[in-house]
Amino acid sequence: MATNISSAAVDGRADAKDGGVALLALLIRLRALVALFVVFGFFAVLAPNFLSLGSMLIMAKHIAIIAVLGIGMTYVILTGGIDLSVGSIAGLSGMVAGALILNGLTVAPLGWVIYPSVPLVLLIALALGGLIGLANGVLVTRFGVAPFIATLGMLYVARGAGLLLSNGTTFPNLVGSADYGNQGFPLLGASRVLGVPLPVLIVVALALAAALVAARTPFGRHVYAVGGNARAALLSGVRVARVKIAVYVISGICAALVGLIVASDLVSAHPASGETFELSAIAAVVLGGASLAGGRGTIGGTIIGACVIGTLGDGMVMMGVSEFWQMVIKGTVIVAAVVLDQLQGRFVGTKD
Amino acid sequence: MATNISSAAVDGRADAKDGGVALLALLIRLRALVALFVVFGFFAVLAPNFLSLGSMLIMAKHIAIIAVLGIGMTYVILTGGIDLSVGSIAGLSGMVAGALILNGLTVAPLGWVIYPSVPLVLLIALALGGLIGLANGVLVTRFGVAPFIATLGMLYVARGAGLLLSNGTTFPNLVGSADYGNQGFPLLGASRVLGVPLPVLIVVALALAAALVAARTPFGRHVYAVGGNARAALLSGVRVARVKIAVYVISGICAALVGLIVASDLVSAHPASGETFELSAIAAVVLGGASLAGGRGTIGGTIIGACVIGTLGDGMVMMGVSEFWQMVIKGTVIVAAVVLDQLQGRFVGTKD
Amino acid sequence: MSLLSSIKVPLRAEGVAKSYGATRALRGVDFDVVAGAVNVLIGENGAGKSTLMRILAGVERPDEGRLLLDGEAVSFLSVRDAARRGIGIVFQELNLCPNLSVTENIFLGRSVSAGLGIDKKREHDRAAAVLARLGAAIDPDALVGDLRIGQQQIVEIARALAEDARILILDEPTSALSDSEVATLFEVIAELKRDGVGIVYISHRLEELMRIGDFITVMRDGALVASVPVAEASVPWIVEQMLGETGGLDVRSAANTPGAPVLEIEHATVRRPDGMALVDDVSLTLRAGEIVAIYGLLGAGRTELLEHICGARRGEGTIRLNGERIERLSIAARIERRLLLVPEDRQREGLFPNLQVGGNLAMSFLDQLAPRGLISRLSENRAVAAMIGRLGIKARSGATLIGALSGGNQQKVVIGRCLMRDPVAILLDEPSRGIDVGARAEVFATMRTLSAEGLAILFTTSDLFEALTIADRVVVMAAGRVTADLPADVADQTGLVRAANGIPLRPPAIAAHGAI
Amino acid sequence: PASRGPKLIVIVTPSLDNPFFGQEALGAEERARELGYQTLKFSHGDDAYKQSELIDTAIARNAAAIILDNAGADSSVAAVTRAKNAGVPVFLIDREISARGAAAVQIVSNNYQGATLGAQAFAEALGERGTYLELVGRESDTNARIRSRGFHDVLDQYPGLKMASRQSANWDQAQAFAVTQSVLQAHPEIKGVIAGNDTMALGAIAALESAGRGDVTVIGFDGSNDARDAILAGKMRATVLQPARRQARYAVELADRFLKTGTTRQPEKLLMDCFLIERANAPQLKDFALAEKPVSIAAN
Ligand SMILES: Nc1ncnc2c1ncn2[C@@H]1O[C@H](COP(=O)(O)OP(=O)(O)OP(=O)(O)O)[C@@H](O)[C@H]1O
Ligand SMILES: Nc1ncnc2c1ncn2[C@@H]1O[C@H](COP(=O)(O)OP(=O)(O)OP(=O)(O)O)[C@@H](O)[C@H]1O
Ligand SMILES: [Mg+2]
Ligand SMILES: [Mg+2]
Repeated sequence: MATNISSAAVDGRADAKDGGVALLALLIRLRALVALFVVFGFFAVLAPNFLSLGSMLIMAKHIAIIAVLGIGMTYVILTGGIDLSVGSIAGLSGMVAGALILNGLTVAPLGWVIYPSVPLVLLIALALGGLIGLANGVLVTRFGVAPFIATLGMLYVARGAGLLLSNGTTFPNLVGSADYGNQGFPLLGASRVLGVPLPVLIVVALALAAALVAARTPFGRHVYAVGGNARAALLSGVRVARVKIAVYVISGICAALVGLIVASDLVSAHPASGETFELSAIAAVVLGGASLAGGRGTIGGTIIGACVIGTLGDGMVMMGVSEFWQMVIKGTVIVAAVVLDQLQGRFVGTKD
Repeated sequence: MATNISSAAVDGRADAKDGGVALLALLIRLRALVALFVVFGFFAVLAPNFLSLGSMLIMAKHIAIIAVLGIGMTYVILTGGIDLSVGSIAGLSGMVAGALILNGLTVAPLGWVIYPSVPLVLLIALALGGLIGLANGVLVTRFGVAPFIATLGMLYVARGAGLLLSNGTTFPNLVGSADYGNQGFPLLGASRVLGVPLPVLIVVALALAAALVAARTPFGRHVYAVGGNARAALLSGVRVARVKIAVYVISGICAALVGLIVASDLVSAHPASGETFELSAIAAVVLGGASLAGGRGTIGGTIIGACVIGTLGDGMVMMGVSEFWQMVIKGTVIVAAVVLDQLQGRFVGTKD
Repeated sequence: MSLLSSIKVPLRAEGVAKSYGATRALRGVDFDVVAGAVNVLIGENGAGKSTLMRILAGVERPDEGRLLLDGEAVSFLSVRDAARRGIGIVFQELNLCPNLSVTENIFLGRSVSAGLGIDKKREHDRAAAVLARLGAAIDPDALVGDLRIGQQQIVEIARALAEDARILILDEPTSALSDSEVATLFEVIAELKRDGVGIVYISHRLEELMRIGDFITVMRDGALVASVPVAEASVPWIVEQMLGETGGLDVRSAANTPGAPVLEIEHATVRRPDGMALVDDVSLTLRAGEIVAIYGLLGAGRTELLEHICGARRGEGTIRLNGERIERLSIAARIERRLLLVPEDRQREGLFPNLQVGGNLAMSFLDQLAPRGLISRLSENRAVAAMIGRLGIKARSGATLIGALSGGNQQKVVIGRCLMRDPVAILLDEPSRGIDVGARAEVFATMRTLSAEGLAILFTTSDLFEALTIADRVVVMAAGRVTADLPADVADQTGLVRAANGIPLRPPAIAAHGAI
Repeated sequence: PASRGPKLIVIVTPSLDNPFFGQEALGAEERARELGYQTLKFSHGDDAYKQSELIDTAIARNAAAIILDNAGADSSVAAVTRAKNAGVPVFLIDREISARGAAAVQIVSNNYQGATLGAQAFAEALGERGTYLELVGRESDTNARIRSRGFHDVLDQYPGLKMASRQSANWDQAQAFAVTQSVLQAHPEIKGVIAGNDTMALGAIAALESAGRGDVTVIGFDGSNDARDAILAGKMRATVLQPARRQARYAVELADRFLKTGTTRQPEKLLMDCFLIERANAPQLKDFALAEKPVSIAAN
């Protein structure tokens, strides 16, 4: 606990009038941005066509995936939790959407099959994500299971469920059919508004809303309080269990959204999709300056973290870096960014 | 912090003179054992040939792998850390052994190639595991990187390094050659002493030593103290940083040992081997009653946890449970065991 | 005291300065630790006492100045280093491992070894001996996490004693101890003195200091303002040195006429899971404008009672707030009805280390600040600034880090958080723990003002004097039961002490109040 | 050890969530049941150690035979040998191992030959010139490398063909989608994508479609139903069929013969050639088998 007091100040929500603190906050924010600029500049010079509009838009879409997961994960990590199940939830949500579009819903006693419209399909999949998040939250709060374990278990369960849904096969060609009135699923990933891909717009809106909620609402403040000192939060009238449950629900919904975007992009749903997404999401949150101990971090930071990871991945692919080196570099960058964060904290010196 | 106080009593190190505490300790120990008996009994009835000697020995070998990883992981988790890199370290250690046996060591300036003998190969691979653990430990202590992140980065780096070592290919047929005097590597996994596989004997010896160190030496006590309250430990003169570094080194060496056993078993080294080992190891530790918050857990518990996971995995395979259901069941068992632990803790009631 | 010529100063700080960021915690302090004497250090919250001690004990290194051990300049690398040279310390905040046993905590970092392993038997026996010396009935095998704060504090002291230190620093060792435990501790201190141990003793309890001190050093704002033999000091003098003016506690002038019952507790019982009652059938009425003190010894069940009233601990019986039954409501719902608790342990239960002073203050008040869903920064800043002013919290602004405040000011922040909510009834668990006389006077003055405005206040204290001067009514608890409940002006000290030891006191006044 | 009831055949394949291996497992299971065996299906996820554990378990369960699509030519030898020594014959399908005499039979898809077929079609479709992207499977898998080698042994002979990028997408559709998108940006001049399996090819197709690039030739490998549909829809040029189902069924038949007569009456190594599936023959493709066409088997 003692160790995260210091830089905690700079959680960016800082209404810091205080000169020193504001500067510090700025510096730490800059750290993530500087990392982004370095990575970005590097590829701008070395990767062909990196700076073209098309490539920016594509990258934005890849970043959007990580960012959406990261937004949900930020809330969870702010409360001092972690959500390892997001990748599996994403996979399952895509599978559910696929099953609904291809096979519809069977109303058991009558044997009728109903084909829900695409908006309804999306809603069902998102609700399912929220439900799994709810299960995570209940395990963590009511049953006192450590978040790592609860969501690790859910990682297996959700993945297994996704596989069982199709007996392991892919749901292909999710274009829907005019007969059933369930066309349009591919639009989620593919459509553009004013030339900007829809997923990018979604993530921008989501990020703004999430940042506002975190910084300016009682709920947001409660999230920070729970991460800072859960017992004190409880005694201050924060409904700690509800807050914790809520963050897992949010994370589950974000993960489900990602699953839908991925399935829509591919126009098919594969049960193994989303594996290791959790690692990218956690990495983005941590690169964005959050502390895994809880109580410190911002949505803005996470977005920058997602940008670093997304840019790094795409840039290396565009440069043609071998997979093996990609792994080594990714690992190094994650650690290096956090080391920098720590060193900077120590240098500025509120640390003991 | 407050939450892990209670059942901490039952960390098994308890020289509990107190009747109540002793009974409680017994009960909680029994919980893990009961789970084991249930799982075991279940498969004994339902899985054909489950009780044959051959099947027991094979299961013991599978359990040994999880147990060795679990022993190192227990120390790490006792200090409140986590080691996600063990799978990658295992993979890398096998690859290094493979490279040494097949290609030897090239002494750069002279172009000589030296083929180390098998014991030396093993030593080098174990030392490398220890070194990677050292790097983890230094990142965690000197650079203040959260264990999750430090070892996550190492997961990528070590995996990438393993792949780079052979450019992604397998090192085949590691029988060594009489010319080079480096025969005998397969014996590590395959030989038997009095009918018991060597890896099983190794794990028994290792577990006894590790349990003794944890319970009866100053170092062991320091490990518990660091996990219980690192600041208090520091102020009591415990060299917290050294203790933390030591546990990651131990974990790295255990992981490397596993990598060697696996490579020896397969008589070849595959760069992708060991993936997701970390999850099994963590699950074993947690099933054994350890708290991820640190300060609570025992080697004995971990061994039982490893038995549960190993038995469950092998039993389901022998019963022919579909792989998809295996996932769901595995996830459920992990969570259920921890829920039980929590409920029991609440029932026995030192909890608030 | 012997003659000045025979004074031995084994440890001396010279011109020690230390800054945390912009905060200058110490500004060139000289401090002598006299052997075979109790060197008392006193000063307001945030005066720099603990900082100086941390430097003496090797936890931190000074920015300027030096330490002289037996006349030789030294620089301690770590606590361990300082301990090796005979300097022991009991920190202000508890530093124990909750998952280890009492014995293990006492010998943490310096195990008694037998071969490669630990000699558990010898450790156990030595721990038992030290605990016995402190007169504590604590099982050496008990888990520290299962002990009450007071018992934990005794374990801390036992740990320092077990070390055979030449110099023993005690930073507010008695803040959670009962009077009898304090008395035992003082006997031990006297023994140590006879053995030539130099003791540094920090406390906010002035009477205590006058009783055991040999030399008194007063600090203010990181500087030393006076250092004299105790014979030359008096309580008013010390207070004047500390604050620059007199600011003690004056006895309450006139009792308010209590209003309507606000909080009515009937047959409250809180049990441990094994069925033992921690709070045993307590009935209590708290009226508007009334201040009630719950006095008792350690382990009397006061904390549990307050936690039960505020909803943090389940129990039996009924609780009414302004006539409404609230015993089934959550903490949050009770806070919405403006019943709040200031917990005993501010570090563990009170503060958000990741938030600034403002964030800490506003936590229970957020709904009011966000009438339309979004928190209004303007109203928040205004409310925070007002509360900082009202309680005299020493923070530059609401944006100051909470960790940069001294213990006493942190305590005020926790109290301020409750006051922000404009409570009808407030429960304070040991509100004066670890705060200086000035701050204590401010806190109690605030309590009086609030009660005059109609607020009902229930607070616990282990200080009889405090109970009698502040409260309108004193309730005494022993072993979970109420053993006395009477107006402060009719209470006599001996009777209360007897009640605290479990001998019921039933003056006619109780019937008059009709509380039981 | 004699066991009551029907004998057990254990079928071990790399994964059950890839249609190719799924059909393989199904084919073997179906045939084994027809022949009166009990079956168990497992997957090793290309993890040699998991495979080794599964084989141990099969031995412990007194399996009569093991049908195995192995996890690596080198790293599977020990486990297969162990099974053999324990009296459980192993019948390899799809992939070979690097030792002779351990398995009862190795019915191997001629991945190299298949890759050259695909590469040939690819070169022709591109008119022997242009730049292309190669999507490689998991680089640590033997098959990923064999296929890549087959591709290059053909493609590298054409001076007009230039590889713009070679990236691994780990056999995964979503990764192939993202990688293709990125590479398209770096190398918009790309005229073709040649992929190590159908799943990655389909990911590439999705990326090409979203970029509005209908002009890019895509070649896959495996011959899945999804690939067939893509070929019929004109999105994919061709794929290479490995007769997964047929192969698996044949392996079970040989196992049956071996168990009854003590010999398979076949050489150990049987190479099964792959077929090119293009628009013309795509309609006949179903579940990794071409209707009304005999499967040619060549002894090696
Ligand atoms: N780790 C720290 N970081 C920043 N400021 C600190 C730190 N520790 C102490 N300070 C500041 O140094 C000053 C002296 O604090 P110190 O704890 O020594 O006071 P104290 O005299 O012990 O007060 P109290 O009686 O409340 O315990 C205070 O202004 C405090 O805010
Ligand atoms: N964790 C625990 N396990 C066992 N007994 C406990 C525990 N905590 C408290 N008790 C017992 O409960 C009773 C009440 O303790 P409590 O700490 O509430 O007293 P208190 O009056 O609040 O004392 P304090 O002055 O320390 O606040 C005591 O008899 C104590 O021994
Ligand atoms: Mg202090
Ligand atoms: Mg109390």
